[in-house]
Amino acid sequence: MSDFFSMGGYAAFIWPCFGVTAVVLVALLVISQRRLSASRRLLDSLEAAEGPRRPRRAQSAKNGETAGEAQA
Amino acid sequence: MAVFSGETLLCIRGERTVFADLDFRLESGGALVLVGPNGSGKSSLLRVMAGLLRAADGALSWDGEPVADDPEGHAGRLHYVGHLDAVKPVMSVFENLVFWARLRGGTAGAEDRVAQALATLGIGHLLDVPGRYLSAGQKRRVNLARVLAAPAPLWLLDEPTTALDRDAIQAIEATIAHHRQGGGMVVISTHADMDLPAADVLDLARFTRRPRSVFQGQEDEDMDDEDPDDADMPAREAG
Amino acid sequence: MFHRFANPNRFLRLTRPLVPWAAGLTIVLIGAGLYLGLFASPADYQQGETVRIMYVHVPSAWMAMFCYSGMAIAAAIGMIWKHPLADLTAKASAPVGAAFCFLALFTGSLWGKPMWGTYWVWDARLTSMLVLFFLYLGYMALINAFDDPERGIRAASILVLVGAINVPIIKFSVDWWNTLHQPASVVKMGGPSIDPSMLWPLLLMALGFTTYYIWVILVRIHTEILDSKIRAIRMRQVQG
Amino acid sequence: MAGLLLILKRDLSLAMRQGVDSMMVVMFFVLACVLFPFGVGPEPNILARIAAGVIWVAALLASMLSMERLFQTDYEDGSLELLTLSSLPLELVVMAKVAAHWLTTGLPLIIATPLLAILMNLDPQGFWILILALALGTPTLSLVGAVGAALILGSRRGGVLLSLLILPLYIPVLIFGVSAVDAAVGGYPVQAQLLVLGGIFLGALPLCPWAGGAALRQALE
Repeated sequence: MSDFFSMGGYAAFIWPCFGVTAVVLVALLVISQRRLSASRRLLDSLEAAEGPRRPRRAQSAKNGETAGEAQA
Repeated sequence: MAVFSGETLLCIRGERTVFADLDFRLESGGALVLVGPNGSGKSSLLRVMAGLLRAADGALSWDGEPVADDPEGHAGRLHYVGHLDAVKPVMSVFENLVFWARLRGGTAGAEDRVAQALATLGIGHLLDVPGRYLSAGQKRRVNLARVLAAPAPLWLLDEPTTALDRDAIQAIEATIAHHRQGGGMVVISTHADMDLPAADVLDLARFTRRPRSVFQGQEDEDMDDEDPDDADMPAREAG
Repeated sequence: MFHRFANPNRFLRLTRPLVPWAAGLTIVLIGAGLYLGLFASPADYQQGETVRIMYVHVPSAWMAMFCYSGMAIAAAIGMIWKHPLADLTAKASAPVGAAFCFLALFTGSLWGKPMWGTYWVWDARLTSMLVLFFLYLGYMALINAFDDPERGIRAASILVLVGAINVPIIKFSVDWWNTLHQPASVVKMGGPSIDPSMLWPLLLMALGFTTYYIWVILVRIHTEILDSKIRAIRMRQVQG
Repeated sequence: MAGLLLILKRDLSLAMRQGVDSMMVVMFFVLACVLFPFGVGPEPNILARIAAGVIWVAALLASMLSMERLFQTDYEDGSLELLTLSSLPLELVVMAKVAAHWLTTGLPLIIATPLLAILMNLDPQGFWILILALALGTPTLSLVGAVGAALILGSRRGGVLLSLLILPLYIPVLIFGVSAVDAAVGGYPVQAQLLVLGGIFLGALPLCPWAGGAALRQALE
């Protein structure tokens, strides 16, 4: 086992490579994921605050209008 | 008889729909006055008409020909006066104007045209004054003199009367009237009351839309959440 | 016009289920790649154990170039067809590409120490990678330098296209410059006669990095879409 | 074409009136080179060895420093809008401004180069090739820089951002420019390097005004 970790004497070069790669990739992922969660929370709270002012009405009528606009 | 028109214009700035479904039509000798609250898109519409800003949808046409087919030709038949006066501080009024007059109206007779334009607007005495000594109102008049110094059928004037006194406004009214008599057209946005006989008025507040994301709508639905009932909401200035 | 309003909510709905798949595949592929690379593959007869660095270095370098080409293509699509999703793809790819580029440089220099006896050699490949890293940094700096996010994306799209035209020229000139200055003996990384026992972990790692890239850009694109909606609500708030 | 010359003449006369800009660029160029003997020591052979590289790097930085202002003043006072509406293709407007920039900064740099070649103890064999390489390379620097200058209009941090954007793109010009001089000093043929420099210039000549025009258009929207 210690043979494995010493990597034929090159442990000081090989393990940092794998370690830093893992740290960078995981960090980027975690940062991205946290930004997503933060944005989702903010959006949810903003939509909740805005909700009463913007009742969703007549969905079908709006749907027709959208179709016309999208083809324009 | 030239016709300048726009159909179903849609303008999106900074992810915000400034106006939508806007139509206008302007004929030789006509004037179109843009009104509406701050940020309703008066400046944006003028910039769309000038070709500085591309409409997200809809088309402009000149005599039935789409403007988008020949943007440089369109630029050649219009004058745009924006919020900035493009006066170089180190050049004299004359040098400033002669450059634009030559660029737009050809080299021949450019000096005379400039002198005449300055006289028309009552600033002939500023001819050799460097731009940095001019007041805001004088710079504005120099900018308007630029329009006079090279003839073009379409004038797009964005609040041309700011920083101007009553006399100067009257001088501009007179030049606009003269321009229209010669078959020119004017689109003008203004806060001050200007005397423009037989002008059409376009109220931009009618075309504003509620701000919404380019990715509008809720995640669980697949449709536009445009709210027509909110069309009368004043919109924010996009800058 | 059609694209302007082509509803990315469909995109959200279609791609959200992909995220767990991308995540699962990433873990499986990288796990298998690591197992094969660290345990099940032999040491190189010339380079010894250090050859294992290749399993992160080479896929990182591939991904760094892949991301930049992807950004250039996405930027072109965004400019020509005004498709907001293409713009967001370019924007979301930049940090991932920059991270891979950094990793390629870092592992390359750690690989260089036992091979060349020094951490940095102005080898053509490493130098090109360094320039690419600067291109990434410039892109990210430009996209964040404007108050209006749309403005940043438009400017950065032009930059990435100019950069993409320049990359081959830079590559060519760096290669020329490198042969001129005769560097330390260049270690052939990989090579055509690579043993299958090394090829497999390499491929698995490369695939794992690709699914990782898909995973992260999906998360980032979803964030951008939500942020755009937040900005719209903020503007409505300002209007009162 | 007449419009292009008009803009060129106007920019040149503006540069003449303001005057200081060109002078400052040349002074920066000279100063940056003069720092090197203090940094690496005054041994003539060391200086001769690095002369071409130092002069090229300093020229590159000097050209870049002056780049930021290329469109900035016209953007701020509204002239740029009017120039895009002048019925002249925007690409030609960019071309005219680049030409004016090169005449007011690139050319003075080349004129100042002999002085630096002496100070840096450059081998006389490389002298004319250095001038020639600069004459072929600095227009490319102005062209590429113009794209960057158009991209940063209206951004929060102009100057530093500009250097980050365009310095990596300057690398090919630097490599071939220095390599030409080194080859000449070593007595090798320099044709290949000069041809590549010329080729890069010919490639940049249509591409950069086009990209710069696109950048200006989006900056004004």
